[in-house]
Amino acid sequence: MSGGSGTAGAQQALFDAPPLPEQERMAEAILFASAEPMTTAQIEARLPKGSDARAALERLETRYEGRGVQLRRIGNAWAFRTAPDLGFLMHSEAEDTKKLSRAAIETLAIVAYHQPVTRAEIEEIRGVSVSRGTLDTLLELGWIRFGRRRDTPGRPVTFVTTEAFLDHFGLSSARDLPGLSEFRAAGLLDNRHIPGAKSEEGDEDETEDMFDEQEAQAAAPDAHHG
Amino acid sequence: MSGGSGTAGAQQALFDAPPLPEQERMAEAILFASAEPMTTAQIEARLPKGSDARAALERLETRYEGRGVQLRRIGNAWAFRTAPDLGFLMHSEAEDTKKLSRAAIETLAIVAYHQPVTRAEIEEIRGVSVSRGTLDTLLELGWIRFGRRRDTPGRPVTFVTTEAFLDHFGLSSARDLPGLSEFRAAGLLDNRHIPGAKSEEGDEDETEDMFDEQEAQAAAPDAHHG
Amino acid sequence: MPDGAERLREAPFEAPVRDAAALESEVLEVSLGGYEGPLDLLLAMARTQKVDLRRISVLKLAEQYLAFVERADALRLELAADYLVMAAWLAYLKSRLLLPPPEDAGEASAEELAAHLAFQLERLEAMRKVAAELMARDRLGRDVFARGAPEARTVERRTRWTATLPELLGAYAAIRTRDDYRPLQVDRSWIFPVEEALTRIAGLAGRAMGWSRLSAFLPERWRGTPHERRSAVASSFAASLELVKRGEVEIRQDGVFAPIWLRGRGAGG
Repeated sequence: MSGGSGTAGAQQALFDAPPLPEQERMAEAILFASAEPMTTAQIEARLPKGSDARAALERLETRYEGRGVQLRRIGNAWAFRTAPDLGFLMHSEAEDTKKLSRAAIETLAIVAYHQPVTRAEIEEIRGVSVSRGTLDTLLELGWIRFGRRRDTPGRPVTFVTTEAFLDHFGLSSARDLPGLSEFRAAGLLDNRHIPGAKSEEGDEDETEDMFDEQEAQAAAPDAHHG
Repeated sequence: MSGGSGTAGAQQALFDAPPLPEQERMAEAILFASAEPMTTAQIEARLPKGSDARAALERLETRYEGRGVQLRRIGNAWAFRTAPDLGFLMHSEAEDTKKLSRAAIETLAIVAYHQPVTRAEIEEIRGVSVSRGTLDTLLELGWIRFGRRRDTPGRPVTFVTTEAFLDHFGLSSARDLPGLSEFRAAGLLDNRHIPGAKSEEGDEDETEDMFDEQEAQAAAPDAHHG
Repeated sequence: MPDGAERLREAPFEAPVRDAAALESEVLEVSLGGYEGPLDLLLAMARTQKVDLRRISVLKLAEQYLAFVERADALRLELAADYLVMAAWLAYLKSRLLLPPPEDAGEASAEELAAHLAFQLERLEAMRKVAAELMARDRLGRDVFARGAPEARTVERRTRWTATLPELLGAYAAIRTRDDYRPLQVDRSWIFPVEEALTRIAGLAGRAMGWSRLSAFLPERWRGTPHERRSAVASSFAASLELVKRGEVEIRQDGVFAPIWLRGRGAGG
């Protein structure tokens, strides 16, 4: 990185070494970014030639004294650590992040796009039954809630998404969810040629409209096509 | 939690909140422990009641000025980051960054400078259609996201940049993009259309509303562009 | 050092310009592979004019582009449709620029159209430039770093479930398009298979004495809805042709659109 010529070795080295405050800055950055504690030798190896890592680290240690973060010696290595008296602040962050299961994501997506939607409708769209646990997870997360009951026989309960859902996914409203052609445009959808796609056979009634179907479904949730 | 009678509420709160320098230490510890940016609100939620996170963060920002590690504003959030001028010391930490295609880079710049921007507008600016995978890559990197729908016929979805984008490129806000005001002054960010042509949205293929679109999709799955 | 910027900078048009003819051939030698669409090609050509994009000669640019397209044509280079659309538009623009303005004041003037093209080029170039600058910035994970050892907190274990918007959209898109990829026969269960028609007619015609209408051979079950009937007729007709070929039946039709008659050969006599 340094573009110096190799001729005047010792002088060059002296010339290269930055002033101590600058070495301190460098050690600070190196230690901050390191995933592991580092020994003085390791730090010195990263500093410009002629630097005095030990002196830089001692200055740094003093600088962080009494701060919220401290430079600590761990064996013969150094690392930044939260001040012990502030450990209580770290507690609330003890979370595991887990990915939602595929079933949960699919269910959530269906609720988002079809809300208000009943459980029977979700199962119809997914083509598999929806386990109690899946809906429970989403309810607990606060991403879906119960909506109005449907005015159909049995008065099934419906599900809708919540503010927290919009918040998590950075949406301003459920209307802002992209449509299918926008998925395609964004490359989120396989753009394979769709086999058997029926286009302009206008007089055929073979094209089932999803929405008609769903309405029929909603009207008579028991109806099934064999 | 508060043992006092209800009368001295305000005093209680004042009593609970530690002095500002102590709040600063706490904010320092919280932010130092996190690799991800945290919003002022998130930090305040972790501080004792009655704390003023903003004031504490501003003190902290000043304290770290010129240090090897700096407190940076990223949108509404804050994070400690190594000083940019010390990047040369960090080679061993550097991750292999995925090479972006020229199309992806240009698309990113267009989103950044024209946001919120529709796909049709991106295509208009580049003069070519946005290929599959371009927006996908940027979405996956978390640098762009779907924004509000445009209130024009068809309500096309828009794209905007994210906080991760700001973080990655060392910007504290999209308003800080270099040259932005010059471009605006030069009219380069205007949405000009070809003179005498019908308004852009009219000949858009993105004109379907999300829900209409799905119906169209169900009825004629072929009706998208290959 | 920044990969992106480098790629942008190595755009193939830094070559110095000598005279128009040399320039033309030079540009033309570059294969189309290097361009991202007609606007990109135009911008590359515009750079060779070595003037501010605002003062560019659109007429000259149009000529340059049209020459390129002609040359590509002569070389049998396949040009994508957008290049040809641009060529057609530029040819139109060129003629408008050369001819006196039309009486009709309703249309945009040639100058306005030319100015718009210059604007588009200037805007594209501006975006190119900032794209390169963006990539050359101090970037997280390359020049600037986050805390390398975020402190593990172990006290209170809560599970935070996460999902990203792309995951959500992807899941939904997968569900909604699943049906699009279903095998064909699932949707076509009402098709009366030719094989079945073959067996049926061969059996019946062998027993039938004289001429019978083809429609009489349709199975009961397949006479319901129009499309079922249509399918049964088509399959039965195809099957009867096959049987004629095998020499098992004869068919006749007395006129266009008249009923089709069929009889077994063994039975006929």
